[in-house]
Amino acid sequence: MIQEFKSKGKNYLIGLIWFFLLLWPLLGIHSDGTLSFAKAFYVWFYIFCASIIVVTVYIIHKKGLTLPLVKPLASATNKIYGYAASMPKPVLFIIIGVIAFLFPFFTERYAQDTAINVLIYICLGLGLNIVVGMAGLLDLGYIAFYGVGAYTYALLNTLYGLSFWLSLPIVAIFAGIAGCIVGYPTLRMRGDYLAIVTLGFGEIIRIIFNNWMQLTNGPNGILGIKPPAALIPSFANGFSFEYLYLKKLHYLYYAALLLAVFTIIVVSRLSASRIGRAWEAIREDETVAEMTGINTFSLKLLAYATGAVLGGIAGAFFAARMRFVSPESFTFIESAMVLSMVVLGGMGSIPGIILGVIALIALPEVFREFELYRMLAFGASMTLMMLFRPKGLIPSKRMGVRSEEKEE
Amino acid sequence: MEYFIQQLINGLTLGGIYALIALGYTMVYGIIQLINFAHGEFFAAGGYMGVILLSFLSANGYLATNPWLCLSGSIILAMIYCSLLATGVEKIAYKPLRKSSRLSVLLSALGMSIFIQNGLMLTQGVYDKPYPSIFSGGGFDFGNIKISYMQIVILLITILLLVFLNILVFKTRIGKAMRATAQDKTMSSLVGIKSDRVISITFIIGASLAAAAGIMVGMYYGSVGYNMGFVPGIKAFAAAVLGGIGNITGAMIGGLLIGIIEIFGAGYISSEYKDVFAFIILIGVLYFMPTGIMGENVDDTRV
Amino acid sequence: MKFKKLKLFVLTIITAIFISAGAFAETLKIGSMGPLTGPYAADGNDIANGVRSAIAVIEDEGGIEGFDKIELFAEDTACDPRQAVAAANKLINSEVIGVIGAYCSSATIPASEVLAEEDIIMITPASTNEKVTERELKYMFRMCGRDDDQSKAAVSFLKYKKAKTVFIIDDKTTYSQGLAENVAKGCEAAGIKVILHDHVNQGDKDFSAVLTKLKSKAPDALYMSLQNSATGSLMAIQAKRIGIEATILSQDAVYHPQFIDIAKDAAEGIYLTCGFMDKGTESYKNFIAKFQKITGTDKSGAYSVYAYDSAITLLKAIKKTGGTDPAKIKEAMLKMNYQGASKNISFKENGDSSSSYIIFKVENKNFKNHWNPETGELFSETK
Amino acid sequence: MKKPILELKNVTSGYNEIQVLKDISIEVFEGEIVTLIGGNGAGKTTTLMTISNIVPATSGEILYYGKPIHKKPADVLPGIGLCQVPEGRRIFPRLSVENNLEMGAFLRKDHKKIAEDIEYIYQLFPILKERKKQPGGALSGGEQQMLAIGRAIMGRPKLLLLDEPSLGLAPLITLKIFEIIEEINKKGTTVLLRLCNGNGKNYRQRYR
Repeated sequence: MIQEFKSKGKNYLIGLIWFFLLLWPLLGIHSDGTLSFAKAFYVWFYIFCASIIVVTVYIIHKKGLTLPLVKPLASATNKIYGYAASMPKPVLFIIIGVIAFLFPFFTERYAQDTAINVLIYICLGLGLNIVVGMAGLLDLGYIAFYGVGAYTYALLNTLYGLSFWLSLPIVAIFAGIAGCIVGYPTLRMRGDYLAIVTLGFGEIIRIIFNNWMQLTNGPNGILGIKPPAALIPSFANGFSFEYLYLKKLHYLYYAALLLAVFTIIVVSRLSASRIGRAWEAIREDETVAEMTGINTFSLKLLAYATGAVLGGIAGAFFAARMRFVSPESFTFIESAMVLSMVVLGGMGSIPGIILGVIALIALPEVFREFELYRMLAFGASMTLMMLFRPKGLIPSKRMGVRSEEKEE
Repeated sequence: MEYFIQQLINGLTLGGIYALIALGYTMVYGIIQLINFAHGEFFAAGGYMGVILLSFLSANGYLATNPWLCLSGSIILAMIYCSLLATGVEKIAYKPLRKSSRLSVLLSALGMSIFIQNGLMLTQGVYDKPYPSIFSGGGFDFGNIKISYMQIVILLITILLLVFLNILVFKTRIGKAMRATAQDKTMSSLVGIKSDRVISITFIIGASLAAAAGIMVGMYYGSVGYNMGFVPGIKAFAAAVLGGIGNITGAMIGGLLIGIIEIFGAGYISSEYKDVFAFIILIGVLYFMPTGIMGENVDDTRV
Repeated sequence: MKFKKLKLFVLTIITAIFISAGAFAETLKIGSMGPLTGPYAADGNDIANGVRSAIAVIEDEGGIEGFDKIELFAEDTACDPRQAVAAANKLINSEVIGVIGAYCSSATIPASEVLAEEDIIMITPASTNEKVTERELKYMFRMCGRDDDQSKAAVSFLKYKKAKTVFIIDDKTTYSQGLAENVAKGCEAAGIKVILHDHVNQGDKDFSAVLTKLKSKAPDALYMSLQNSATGSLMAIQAKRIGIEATILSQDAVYHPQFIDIAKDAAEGIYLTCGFMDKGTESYKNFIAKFQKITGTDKSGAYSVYAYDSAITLLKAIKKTGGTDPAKIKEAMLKMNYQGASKNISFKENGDSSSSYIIFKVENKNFKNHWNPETGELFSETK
Repeated sequence: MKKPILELKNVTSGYNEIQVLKDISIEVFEGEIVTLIGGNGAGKTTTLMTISNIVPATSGEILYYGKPIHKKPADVLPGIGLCQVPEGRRIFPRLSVENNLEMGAFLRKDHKKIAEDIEYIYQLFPILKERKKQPGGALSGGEQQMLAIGRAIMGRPKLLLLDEPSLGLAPLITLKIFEIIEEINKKGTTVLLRLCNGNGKNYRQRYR
């Protein structure tokens, strides 16, 4: 125990010295030819204190001294988990559904806005999950389909005046075609070759959005997109339905909720189906899957297309909500964010991905207070979360160990 | 014709820069099959260290009296700095995840990339930093064709590094250990290779290369910015894949190719679509040669 | 008589209560938006610092009656429409009266739609795209000039320089491309031949290909329309290295001290269009003093001055109306006509302010007033 | 009494939550050939991996020449004469045959002797000499097995752990490989051999 502590302490000390060595040149060497230590030391000291506190808490926790504090909390959460687990699934869904339904009634617009973002990203995350989590194809350009969806709706709406709900099937077709176009040449590739090719496709589509002036209006984006409309019951003159554009945030929230629920149902049905099992077989071992009679070619293409359709629908809603699209929303970092949500939440697991989305959308919003430190904290917490939960927050139960990863 | 040659020189220079970054990228990839997103950030950190040290020296007047000594000293210090940074990042963010799925490491790398980039921004400010200008000027004129000294230096250094790395990997003891570790970590520890140390050394070499590249690029373009690592990082990744990831010569060829395609695409067709040309060629090459131009070193592993 | 005195007494007390109640309750909240992270973080921070300087100046002057404190909520848009909308919603939630921002036109436009729903005044210090004010939003103002005005100044300068051919490069942002297109149109109309209108991408560092192309066409002038001053300096350095002799004209986004810091010798002799700023005025001196106090440098970009003026205008209007009713504030702003730090400030009905573009020239590592398109005359050396 | 060269005392180990070895004890004396046999999944491979500390022992002691080695990292063991030919051969597929052999002597510094040893291996397995420039991955299964054994011998082991050297090989080659194991053993290397049931029947007697 003491031995272990000694080596840990040594590592910790080395870590602190290492950190100072990295920090000082950045803060202490000035271009006017002077050296200073105060500022670097000051920053370092802050981090030193913070880390001491964290480490102490960690040690105390490890030794079990926090048990009296943690125990009631843990037992309480366990109880809740127990209740939730013992409850029949429909009841659980109804409770979550009711909470989701009532959400706009007791929140302000900022929370609603964030909630809409969360719902859009749930659609995106679940769509990407089909490609990455279920079929095991690393896709770094997923946001392209989101963009295709957004632009398709934007153009249909602004040029032909098609309404949101009518556009959705067309959006789905276009996104599906885009998925096949991206999917087809990549099917021969594996692993990181696939990664760079999908990344390349993502960039190509963004550059086309940015440069095809006649169609997309380039960097200026497309303005004046109509939000989704709905028949709202109105009681003003007796009872009638009123055709209304959903401009108010809470109406939009319900539309987003509808899409998210739709996506969740699609994905959960898919994962329970033959196709879902075939995808998972491809993920675990493509060669064996092929030998058992799975048509890997068309199924991989199907995975791309399905993922793209879901992404495209999310994109159409994004365009309808923003009432404005421009290529800047579809950069590589967005793809990386969606991928992070999927991996962080737990590949292949629907509740996991929902949690992952909430975590990654909420984090930057929480850190918004820190302004400049926001992205710094975001990057650090991304790494930390991976270190502590490498399989994701809620790992999928059906994720096997790949043969090639077993022993190393 | 003059136009063609000038564009070719431009392309070779840009390609040389990509190749410089891609060399480190591909080495790290080769050994632990990790797309090290933070590599671009090591490159930026190297560029910043160059600015910090050179402007410090120039303010003290050393730069004017002893330019070459100052430059080489700065490059060495920046290399050491980036090595420190890289080993630390490796120990903190990659090593604990060695047994997890490769996507977790990928995310961890992405997190580190965001962290370092913003760390640089916070400590060094959001403005680009200018390099002292004494190295960037000068060049040869052949009629209308201009070749600056920096362009020659970049190409020379890339070729030198390529030779040096090939010797290192294929002829030396550590190189053999690297290759063995890359192929089979368990077995290599059964024959007595300390694979953790080999991986650290690979990171150090990769980061030193990135640091040198950062200073080169800083001097060539005249400035460094905190977000300078991201785009070249992706291009270098593309270059490494194009050449056959894990293959050192391949990375060099891939880098040069991407640079030349970009420049010719911009020079002859249209500059706003130049990245499209680069990526289309990449996709096309990979479609017909799914393991890159130089092939080799593909483990049949997926996500 | 006695009754009257009593009445007066009661009235005084009531008034006193009202005034004191007003004095103690309120913090005046204003917001700023701009890219605090990402490639345009430099300009975003300039905007936030400009607003901070304005608040400091107003507070030094005794603040605003009815409010003890002016608080700034600086939000990050990262130049991304989605984040801009989120930031706008956050500002709405913080109950700000007005917002200074945003920087990129592509962030300003969606954010302004959200803010407009809640009748929050928005003054953009930097988005020059015509669409910003052409959508007839009620509370949308613009402090900087418009793309079309700036391009007019640019074209008349090219005419003055007797350029026959011009090569245009833009970096494909709403701002730079809009401007470049206006210049191209203006040039055609003025009989200057546009040899090629080429584009580069945001974040590019290597322009050797397009500059080589330019050199082979040997135009009289290069119009360099870029959103980022650092990109501008990279292009200037490479243009010099490759031996381009054309007159180089750029615009206000490049008007930033770091352009000269980085480009050094290569910046010499480059022309820029930018709003005329009389650095001798009292307001500018006020601004720069505060700016230096806050940031530790007196090198301010073009947008911090506009942001400063926007904030001052907003705060002055609030002071004048004594309340937070947006309609009244708008009215007060439309009536305003005073000498700001950047220019003489007065708003048109659609929310645009005047443009006062002149040509600057980089000389001896400084931006010098060079030529006035209004009068067609050179500025004298003393200015 | 002679001291055992390798001694496992109540060793427990396993992968993550799955405990594979429970309280096993083994003694191996110098000059012996000891065979581990057992059914599928009995933990033979895990035993060898635990001795080499690829799979760490969770409790118990492993003594080598009387000194505990279960805390030492795997990569120092070849340096003190404990080499393993693991299950599935694990040739470095993209290194040449010769490089593979050199890797076996990674911790040795005596270049002259290494060259001699390589020649010795080529004598044992002439086929390897013919293919010395080819990458390891291009060899057939039997050749790879020879290469794996040869690589382990390059470390000049005092104790050689062999994991199923005959798996999937033609009977003739198997015979040849066991002859060579015998020869190495006579030269003073102790061998701990792991066999599957079926093969074990044929050879157990001979090597007892």
